Amino acid sequence: MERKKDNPIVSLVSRTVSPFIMLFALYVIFHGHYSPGGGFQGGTMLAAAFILIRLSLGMEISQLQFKSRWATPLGSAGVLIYFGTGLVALLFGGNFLDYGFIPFSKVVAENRSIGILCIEIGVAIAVMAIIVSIYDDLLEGSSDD
Amino acid sequence: MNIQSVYTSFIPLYAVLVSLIAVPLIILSSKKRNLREFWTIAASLIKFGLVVSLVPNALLNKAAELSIVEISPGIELALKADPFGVFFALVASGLWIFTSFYSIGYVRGLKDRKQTRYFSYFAICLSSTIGVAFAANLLTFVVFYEILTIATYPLVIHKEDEKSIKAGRKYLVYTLTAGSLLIAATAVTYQITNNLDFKAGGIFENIVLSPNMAWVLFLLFLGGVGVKASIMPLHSWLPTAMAAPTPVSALLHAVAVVKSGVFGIVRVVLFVFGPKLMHELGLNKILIVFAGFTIIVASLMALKQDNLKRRLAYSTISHLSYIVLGAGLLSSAAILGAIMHIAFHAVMKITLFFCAGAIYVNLHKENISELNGIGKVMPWTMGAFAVGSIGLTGIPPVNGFVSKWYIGLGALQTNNLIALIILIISGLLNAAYFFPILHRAFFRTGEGLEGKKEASPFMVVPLVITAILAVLLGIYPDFLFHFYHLAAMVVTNVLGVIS
Amino acid sequence: MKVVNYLIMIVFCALMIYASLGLPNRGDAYADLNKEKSLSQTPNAASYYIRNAKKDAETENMVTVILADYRGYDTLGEETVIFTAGLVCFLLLRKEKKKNGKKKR
Amino acid sequence: MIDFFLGYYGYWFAILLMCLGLYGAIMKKNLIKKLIGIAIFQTSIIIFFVASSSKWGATVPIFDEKIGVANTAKYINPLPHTLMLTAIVVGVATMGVAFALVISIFQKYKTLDESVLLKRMKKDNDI
Amino acid sequence: MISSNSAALTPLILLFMAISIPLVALKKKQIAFFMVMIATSISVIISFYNIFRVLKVGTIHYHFGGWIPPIGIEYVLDPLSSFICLVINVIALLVLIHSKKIVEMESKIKSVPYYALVLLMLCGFNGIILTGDLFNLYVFLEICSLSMYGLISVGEKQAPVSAFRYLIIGAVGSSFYLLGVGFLYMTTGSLNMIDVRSIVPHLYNEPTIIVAISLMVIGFGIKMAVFPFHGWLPDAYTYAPTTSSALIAPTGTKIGAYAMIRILFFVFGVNYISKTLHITDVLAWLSAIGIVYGSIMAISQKEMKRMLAYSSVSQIGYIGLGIGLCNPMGLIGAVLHVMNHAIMKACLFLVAGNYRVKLGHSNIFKLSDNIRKKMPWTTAAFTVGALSMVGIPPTVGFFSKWYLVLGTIKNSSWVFLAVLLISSLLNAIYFFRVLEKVYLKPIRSTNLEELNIPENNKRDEVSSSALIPVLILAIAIIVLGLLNTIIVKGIIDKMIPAGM
Repeated sequence: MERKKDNPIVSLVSRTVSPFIMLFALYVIFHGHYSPGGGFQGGTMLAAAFILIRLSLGMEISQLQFKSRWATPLGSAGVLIYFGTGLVALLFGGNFLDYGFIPFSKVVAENRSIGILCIEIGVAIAVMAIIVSIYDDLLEGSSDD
Repeated sequence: MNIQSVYTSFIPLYAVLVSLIAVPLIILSSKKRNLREFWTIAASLIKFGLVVSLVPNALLNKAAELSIVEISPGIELALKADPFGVFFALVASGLWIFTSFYSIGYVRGLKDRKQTRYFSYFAICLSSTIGVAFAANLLTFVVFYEILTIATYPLVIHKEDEKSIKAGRKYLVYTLTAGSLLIAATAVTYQITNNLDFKAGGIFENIVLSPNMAWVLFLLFLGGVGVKASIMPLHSWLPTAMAAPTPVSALLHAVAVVKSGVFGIVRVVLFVFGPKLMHELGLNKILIVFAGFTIIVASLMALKQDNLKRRLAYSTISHLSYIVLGAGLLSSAAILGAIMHIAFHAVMKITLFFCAGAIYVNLHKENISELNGIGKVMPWTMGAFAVGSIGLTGIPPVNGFVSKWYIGLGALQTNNLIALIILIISGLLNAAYFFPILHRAFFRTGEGLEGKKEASPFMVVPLVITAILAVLLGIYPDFLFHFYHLAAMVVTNVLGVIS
Repeated sequence: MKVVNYLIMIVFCALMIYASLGLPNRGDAYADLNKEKSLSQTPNAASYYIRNAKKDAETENMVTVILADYRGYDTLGEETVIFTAGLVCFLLLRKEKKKNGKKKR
Repeated sequence: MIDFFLGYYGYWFAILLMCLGLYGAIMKKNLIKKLIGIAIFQTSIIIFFVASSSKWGATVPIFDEKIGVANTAKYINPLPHTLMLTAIVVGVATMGVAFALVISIFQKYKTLDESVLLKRMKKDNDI
Repeated sequence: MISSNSAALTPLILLFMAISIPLVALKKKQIAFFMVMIATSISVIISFYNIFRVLKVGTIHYHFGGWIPPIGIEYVLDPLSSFICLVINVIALLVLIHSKKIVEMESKIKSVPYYALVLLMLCGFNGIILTGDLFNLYVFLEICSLSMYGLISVGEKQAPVSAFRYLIIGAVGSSFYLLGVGFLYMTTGSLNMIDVRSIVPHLYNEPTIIVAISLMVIGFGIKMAVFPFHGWLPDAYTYAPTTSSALIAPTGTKIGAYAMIRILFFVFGVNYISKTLHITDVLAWLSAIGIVYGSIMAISQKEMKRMLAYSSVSQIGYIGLGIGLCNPMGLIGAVLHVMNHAIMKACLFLVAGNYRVKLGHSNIFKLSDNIRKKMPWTTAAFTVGALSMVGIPPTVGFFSKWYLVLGTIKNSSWVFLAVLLISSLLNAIYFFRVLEKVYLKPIRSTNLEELNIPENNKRDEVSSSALIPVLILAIAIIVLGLLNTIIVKGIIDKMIPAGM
């Protein structure tokens, strides 16, 4: 079945909705400390926003928004943020992932809180990028023959 | 039981290693055949010298001992040159010299290919044989025994034709099965005794062993070492292995493989179970029954073989069982005769195989029916053949008589008349399958022998020497290798009486 | 073969239901896994989390704290899992750029 | 009786789902259906865990000033939720890999039916 | 700092390199291989350091995030885990050195994600080995399983299918394990192994515990490919690319064996498992069947890699039997055989790979004696490996067989003894079949390859990077065989669990 590239309603709606999805995703990520939510959920939503654009507007246009070539490196960058947080803790003399040792502030508990935030950001980036890249790869593999 | 003193010495290890060291040299000099064969000869001579240097101490009942590395908690890869080991090592290394000279002549005479592989595996075989001889405990024995199995395989399939490959497969099936049984038996022994060191009088000497367990264990051991010793139900790989070239058959039958089998049996009987236990549980009955059966049946089967080497193979089977019979009789004289028969039968049988090989290389004849009148063509060879066959029949003055005499004496000591009768019958049978050959060779006139001469000196000299050796040992059993003394020493250690 | 599979399934189901009877009553706030201390008097993780999450990390959401701090290593491993999945798709399906270029031309 | 049922129906529900998933994974010949079975199986395990974390009359595991942490029975058990967050992501990753494999199988064999697939594989092996 | 964190470093370094490969090696693909080399060699060094530290100071616990278990996750570094960790890393290093040329030669493999996945798989292995937390074990199990599916699926044409089959079975297996963890957690309320070990004795007669154990055993049985669950193994090993099969065959199944030992003996306790539940007896019987079955199937194969795969099935049976015997000798035999079989299988699979590189195939019936003339060293290594598989002293194969035989006799279970001895004969059959092909000139040249292959007997050995690891492994087979007592006395004796 050939899909209609230029369906104005679909493109309009998806283009309008996707920023709000991203916004809500960011809220979910950063509000994860106080309410259900966190990196995974937010990252998945971000990925959903990107995939919505990919679905509705097709590959070529969505490349302008987010190049699938950069997906995997971005994913590893996200994991590296996580890993790096743990590593910094280790370099400051604690055990691996012991955020209490990272000198963000005086109070250990706050260090932990901020450390958790870094973690969530890393997780969000990684999940977002990798889900998008999986989507792109599946599409690329299944498209032509 | 007189005390056996022990001293540490590296000589046993060197004796094992020298031919292993020769292997890379042989391979490296594979292009220059003279150099290659020089290495073989040198290794054999050095090995023999090392073994001989152990004899005086062994005669004083001092055993050179050396533990190399611990290969399992509590068990070490250890070598120990006790009189029995030295005895066997003497036989093997001494006859290797003749074999290597002879095989030079043989492979050159046949323009054989893959001679490098041939000589190198020969060397490996001999090292593992010496290892078997000097093994100080059962696990070491097993290790060298298995290496010997594998190292012999390329020699058996040396010709690489249909027949020899089939023979090789059969050989592997039999020997590897035996190896597994031996491993099992060793493990059971270790589980029971926590100690595997050979001990004159037996590992089980001071250990109570339930009779059923003992029987099962003994049968396991018998299956393990009995295949190489080719006791009758387990013998059939040996005639098939005749596909191998003649020096290999000589090695198989006279020197290394089957002899390490019987050596193993005697080790098991005297040094693992011990005469006392054997006698109490009547385990030696099994040995006597199997051995007697084998002696008679193998001789009968030898009668109807036309191929010379096959006939010799069957005679080997029956003569190996002489040794087993002697060990089974468990009397001092019988054990003495058995141990001496290891050496004497080796000397005689190697002579016969050399003769067969010489005939094959020279006249390309393998079947007895073709041997008419070759006594005139190859007088030396057939003379030696005559000596060998007379000896195996057990007629003085050749050495076969001596060992047979002692075994018979042992049979009388335990007044086991059946064994005696078996000996006599087999003697007649020996005569029945050897003398027709001599008759054909000397008293009939063959055709197509014009212009044929004696085989190359490389082959004739060794077999003549071995024949002379057989006679000398027959006249004076202690002749320059103290075979008699060593055997007597073993008997003394085991039974504590001088025969 | 099919019958065997069906049998496997039925046996599995029966086994599970039998085993589930040994589980604590669902919603029982005082089952072993919600106790203060375990049967061998070691501290019980769940209760510890509930008590100390706020105190330890200045964060209300206990799940977040456990996820990112107490059991943060699990989360790192899980990141790695999804990263692995991405790499597998990359390895299996993504085409080399040169080939694409050729196709475009 | 009724509270016995109330106490266990959650587990039984999850277990029935498990058997359904296992049925799909083992019996179905179509690869995609197999994957659906696997997915159902993993999801049922997630439900199983989460069901175990509930406590009657407890609230979500988010610190609340009014309740305080004096009585842990007031919050449901947060640990299974955390574990299941991980398990969900693992399931997603497995699905991603599985679909990548399915796509590459389809590229090579042009079928997703196992019996046909086995026939074509056998042809390849014979060559 | 290194010393205080060394327990956790091996997986972390592998993970770090793995996630930084896609970043660094975007432009230059060659970097990937060198990063892999760096990562694996560092991990080997660290695992050596770890094992010596463990032997000096005893068991080491490492708490992630500084939380004391059962609150947090811990790594436990005891003789067992450090030993297996060392073995896995060393084998991986050798195989990866061998992979230098091979991966590029292998058809259209993208080296960057491939090497990243290799490192992730090793990271998963190390994590499984070191972790002391049941759920963490599940996570790392998934890491290494997923990367294994990927590594297998880029092989020949049939590879994705076999990988998919493996995925279905493997996913079911790991879900079973997760389910078992769930049952265990719901009854004990803890996830830490040591903690559970202390709690479980209070609950020994609970049905949930029994079900949890059986679920976990099934899960690891699938990962370990013990007899009824071995279906995925032969295809996966056969169609995978050379490096993958040479990497997964020695290490992958051993992880299952290790986890089995860990769960059965160190979480639930020896006596409960063996005396009360008799799960070990079941395991032993299944393994015995698997030993014979694998050997017989291996005899009937004509593709060398497939033959090796089936022989893996039987060799894993050895390990399972050693575990199932449930006595010290059996366990020594099992753990020693984990090492020995890893070495032997790595050697043999690499040899098969070298044959494929030079001849384009590894079909036993197409081999002939000019291979020996072409690549003598590879063939010599194959001979050593084969003899070791048969169990000829003084190779390593003999000694693991020796300890297993001692174990069977200690339990006076004669059936298993017979199985062990018979299986070594069956091994002899299918390995000597190959050796005859390789060493003897063909009796009658029925196979057409003989006719259209010109007799080019000139030396044509594989490149040194592909040859040296094979030779190292072949030498190790003999040397470790002679020195096995050092390992057994020094390390393995210390890992016998209490009550055995």
